[in-house]
Amino acid sequence: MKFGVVVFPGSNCDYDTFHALQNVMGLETVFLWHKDHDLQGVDCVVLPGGFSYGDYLRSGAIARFSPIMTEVKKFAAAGGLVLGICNGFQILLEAGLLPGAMLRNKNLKFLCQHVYIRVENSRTAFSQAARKGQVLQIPIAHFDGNYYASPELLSELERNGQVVFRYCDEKGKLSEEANVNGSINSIAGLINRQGNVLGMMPHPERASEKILGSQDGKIIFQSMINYLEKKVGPGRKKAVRTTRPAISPLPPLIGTF
Amino acid sequence: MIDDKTLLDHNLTREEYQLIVKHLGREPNLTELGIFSVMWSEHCGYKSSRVHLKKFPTRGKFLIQGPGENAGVMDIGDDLALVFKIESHNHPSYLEPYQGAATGVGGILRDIFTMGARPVAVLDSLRFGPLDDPKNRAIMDGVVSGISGYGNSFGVPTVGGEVYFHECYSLNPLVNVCCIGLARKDKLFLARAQGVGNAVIYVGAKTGRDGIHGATMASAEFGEETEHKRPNVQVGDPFKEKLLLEACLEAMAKDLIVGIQDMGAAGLTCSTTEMAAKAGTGMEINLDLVPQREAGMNPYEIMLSESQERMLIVAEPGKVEALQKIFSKWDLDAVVIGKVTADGQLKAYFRNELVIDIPVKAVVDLCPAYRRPARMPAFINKVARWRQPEMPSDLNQVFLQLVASPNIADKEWVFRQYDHMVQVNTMVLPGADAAVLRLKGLKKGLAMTLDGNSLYTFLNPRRGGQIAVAEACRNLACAGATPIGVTNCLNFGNPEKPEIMWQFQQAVEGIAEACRQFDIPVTGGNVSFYNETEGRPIYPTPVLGIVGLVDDTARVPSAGFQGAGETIILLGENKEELGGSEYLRLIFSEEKGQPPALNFALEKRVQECCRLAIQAGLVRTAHDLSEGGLAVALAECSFRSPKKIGFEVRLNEALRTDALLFGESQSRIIITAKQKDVRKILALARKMKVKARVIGRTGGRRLVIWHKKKKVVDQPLELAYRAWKKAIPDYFRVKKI
Amino acid sequence: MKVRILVSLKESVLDPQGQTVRNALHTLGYQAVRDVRQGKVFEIELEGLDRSEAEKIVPEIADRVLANPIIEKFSWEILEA
Amino acid sequence: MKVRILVSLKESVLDPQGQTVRNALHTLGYQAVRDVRQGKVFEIELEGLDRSEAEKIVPEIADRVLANPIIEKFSWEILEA
Ligand SMILES: Nc1ncnc2c1ncn2[C@@H]1O[C@H](COP(=O)(O)OP(=O)(O)O)[C@@H](O)[C@H]1O
Ligand SMILES: [Mg+2]
Repeated sequence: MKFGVVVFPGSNCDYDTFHALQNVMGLETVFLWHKDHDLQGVDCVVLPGGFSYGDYLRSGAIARFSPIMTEVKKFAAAGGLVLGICNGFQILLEAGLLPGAMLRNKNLKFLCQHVYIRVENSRTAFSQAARKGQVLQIPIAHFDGNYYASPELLSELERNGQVVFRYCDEKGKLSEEANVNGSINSIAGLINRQGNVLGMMPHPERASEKILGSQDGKIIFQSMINYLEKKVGPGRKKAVRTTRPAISPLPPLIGTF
Repeated sequence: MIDDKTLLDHNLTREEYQLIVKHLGREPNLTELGIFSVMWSEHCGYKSSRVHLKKFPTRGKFLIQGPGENAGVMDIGDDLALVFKIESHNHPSYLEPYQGAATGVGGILRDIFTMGARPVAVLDSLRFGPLDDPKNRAIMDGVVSGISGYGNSFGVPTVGGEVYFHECYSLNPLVNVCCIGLARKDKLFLARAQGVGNAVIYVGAKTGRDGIHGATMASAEFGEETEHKRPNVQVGDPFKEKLLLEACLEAMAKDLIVGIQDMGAAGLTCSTTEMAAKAGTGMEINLDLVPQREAGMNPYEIMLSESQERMLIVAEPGKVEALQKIFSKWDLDAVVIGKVTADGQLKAYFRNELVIDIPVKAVVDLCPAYRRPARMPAFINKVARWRQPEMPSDLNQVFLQLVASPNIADKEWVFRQYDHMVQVNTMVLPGADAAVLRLKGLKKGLAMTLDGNSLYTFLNPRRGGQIAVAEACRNLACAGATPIGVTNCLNFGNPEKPEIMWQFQQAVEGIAEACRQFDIPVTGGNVSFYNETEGRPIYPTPVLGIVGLVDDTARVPSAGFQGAGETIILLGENKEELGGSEYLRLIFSEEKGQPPALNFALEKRVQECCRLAIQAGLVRTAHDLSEGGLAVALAECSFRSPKKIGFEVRLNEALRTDALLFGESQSRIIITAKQKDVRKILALARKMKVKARVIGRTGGRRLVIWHKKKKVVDQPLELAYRAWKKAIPDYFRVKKI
Repeated sequence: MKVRILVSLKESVLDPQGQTVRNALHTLGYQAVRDVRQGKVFEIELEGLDRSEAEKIVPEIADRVLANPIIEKFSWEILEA
Repeated sequence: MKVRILVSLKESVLDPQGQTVRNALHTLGYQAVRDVRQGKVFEIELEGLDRSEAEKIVPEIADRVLANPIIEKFSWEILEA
């Protein structure tokens, strides 16, 4: 089982995500360069957070035209697993792989903080290790995370169970206060109709180690592993579970591969 | 011919001009004059401060690189080097708060990665006028957005800092930004143009007419037209900077670089002359080859432009192609604009004409240094004489007022706008005394803090300087960290005034003495003079940035109470010291008296005691006492407790109650421990000759302090918490109409 | 050739930025301001195109790249031929 | 009354957004695009003002609130009287 983390110019959670997948979850992980057309045979593509192209124009608006996105679209159409985190979610929206759009946070400020999200649908490839209604503590860090969908789209999303995560309080209650960025129906994470592409604003890679204050993010990665183990079978491409990889405090050179 | 007006516009004196003529052996042309004027400016040449900065201790056991390079470097073991430095961007932030602050961040980031380090943390020290004035709010809003806009996009976490409000900053806000980077010890890069014949390569953004030395323009050759074309504030491009970082680090890792320097203040001028001067070489460049954003730029403009996101690289000719490949992969320009020469001259050609021919040594090393006259201001004695005010009858109410003072209140409105978690290393988030980063794969971690108290420095600049160092070290001690290195930003008024010079000299001596006492070297810093508007200077404001090492990140205590029923222990001694306190300022509008006394020996013992107790795994919570004193420190531990835990504390000192609650005596820390560890902590303190005693317990939903059997503070936690939490955001609440 | 493209949020989408500006203007005493909508403007220099080519390409750029049709609408004009 | 105010960076000031958009358009094959400058547009509804009052107040608002004259310039027009 192999994971790929896409590096766009301006991605800045690429190594964080790589670290969580490889060093914490023990998965074979590679970087995928935005100018390439090669997905290196990965079983899952992760679009990481950051500011691709500076978030100029609109968040994710320019990255969607990258060569690698042509391949990601094909991969997704063929049922491949795609996770977009934060800026990755914004790119998925702009690329049309997920419906809807992002607006500025309701208070017109960048927001970086721990939030709680409630698992609304625990039958997806990204949430099956959680219980329905389970509350996860995972941080957000974004300027444009105020999810918008037209009324028609919204009722369709709700009807289909495509809303996977919602902002809530510690106890799982929804409120205007807990919905920090103003997203419609408190939507924090959304899956496509086919169930293989998920976008979420919170950063699971920032909540995957005890020392960082929460490990709830691992539930998302674990769900994906469980799903892929069933799908590609542990036999075909085994998860490379290295025992304690040598971790350097300095990231490797990103973009040289 | 250079006339008086031109010299004045270039901020040069006749004497300085004669010196230039002497070094050149002829009259400079206007471009050459411009070069001397920026390099000999206060900002680049440290004319007024140099003789005093020499007093700082600059040696230490972990030191790799002291002052003189783009940033200081400490050895932190495991083949790692810590690179750090602080910079001010005060004036631009007043003119254009967003871009001024943003480019301040951009500049300090480049200082760090030009040395081969990846920036891993930013801290910011901010000072504004009072928030009831909408102009001050607009400045603060813009500055914070600017820091957030640049740092977040670049991908460096902004993990800590300080915010302080005072009338003296209304027309002169302070924006000091400190960056910390991490490098391999054997992969550090210096700003040296070594190797005659090596290529000089320009990389990064194109050059425009940005920020060309404001005062240097009005001469015959530059008409009105060009004049207003030149913006004094640059616009930053964090996206480009991120690409520049990755490209530079990649080229460094592949050993394609001999020397490198960022183009900060004075741009191409500073980078070419300094790199050559430090290597004892010269440089020859062709200005026509410099990538330009605008048409028709002249040599003066090209050399003095302060366009952002640019670097100058010296590389062996055989490696140029590989280097260019890396930069083009990251969609950046990398253009050979010249070569390293042996003659010690900077020669620049423009349209086939030699337009600059000056000795780099004269520009860089022969800038005059002044020992400016210093005189104690008359107000110093006046403010020292004061009478203690009568104690207010309702200290419970005063307590509420104090926690809601913007200087003490929660700063989350600020740091929530900063991505403080990117890079997944921040284990102690903003809101504690010091930020702590884990180092992936290692047991140890890094702690860092910025501190300065300008009211103390105003009342007594020497002691203000000392306390700034002591407090920063104390904040590190509360994280269990040992301080290892210092950077500092000295924000003062006009040094040509003897009173300002006196403040500066006193503060520097205070800082120097404290650094010697704590045995930590000053590795660099920044001096920002002329912080005055309409003749009114700011309070003297030294800001200290100190980094420390944490042995074991698993033992770092929390800044808030972790559990109910824990024992609260006070390390250090309460004294009757109200001078210079926030209490006096806020409640009585008095900025008087002497700042609290500082006994270095005691301070060091208290810090060491705290550190040892933490390292022994005995401490659950640690917080030092600073503005607002004991009562506020206790309250902060409750406010920062994720579970919202109150406390009950009993005090018996024979002191005025207000001094006991709100006095700011130094060398005090509160810690909490589980009952079973209390005796061990008290024994440790006894051994270290530190006064320590149990003053109360955590728990409940109220904040309660008894003094001699009388309840002097008793507030519902929720109420006090809201007052503290909402003080700053309430000023920014959008009024619905 | 110089063209100008204006991109703004659709009427049906809330514009908190515009509202904030309006509130700020009210606070400053500009009570006459009833509503503010904030958008983006792009001024684009085109080279080597004639008018009819520009009339084809400009809305295409606006639709494909500059505006997100889910939330935004655009308009454009030729400033200089 | 409806007015439109355009705010953009002065000519000589770097416009990273505009440059990035231009580069993106090039990559997409729009080679004719020589330059892009990105700015802000404000559409403001004014109430109870006559034309001459508006002509006084609008540039004042633009100068005081909407633009920072250090790096930005503005222009305005009346869309509907
Ligand atoms: N400008 C800022 N940027 C980031 N964090 C800040 C800033 N100002 C304050 N903070 C955070 O808020 C906390 C409280 O600040 P302060 O009351 O000055 O702390 P202390 O008195 O312990 O130094 C600090 O931990 C600091 O990290
Ligand atoms: Mg402190």
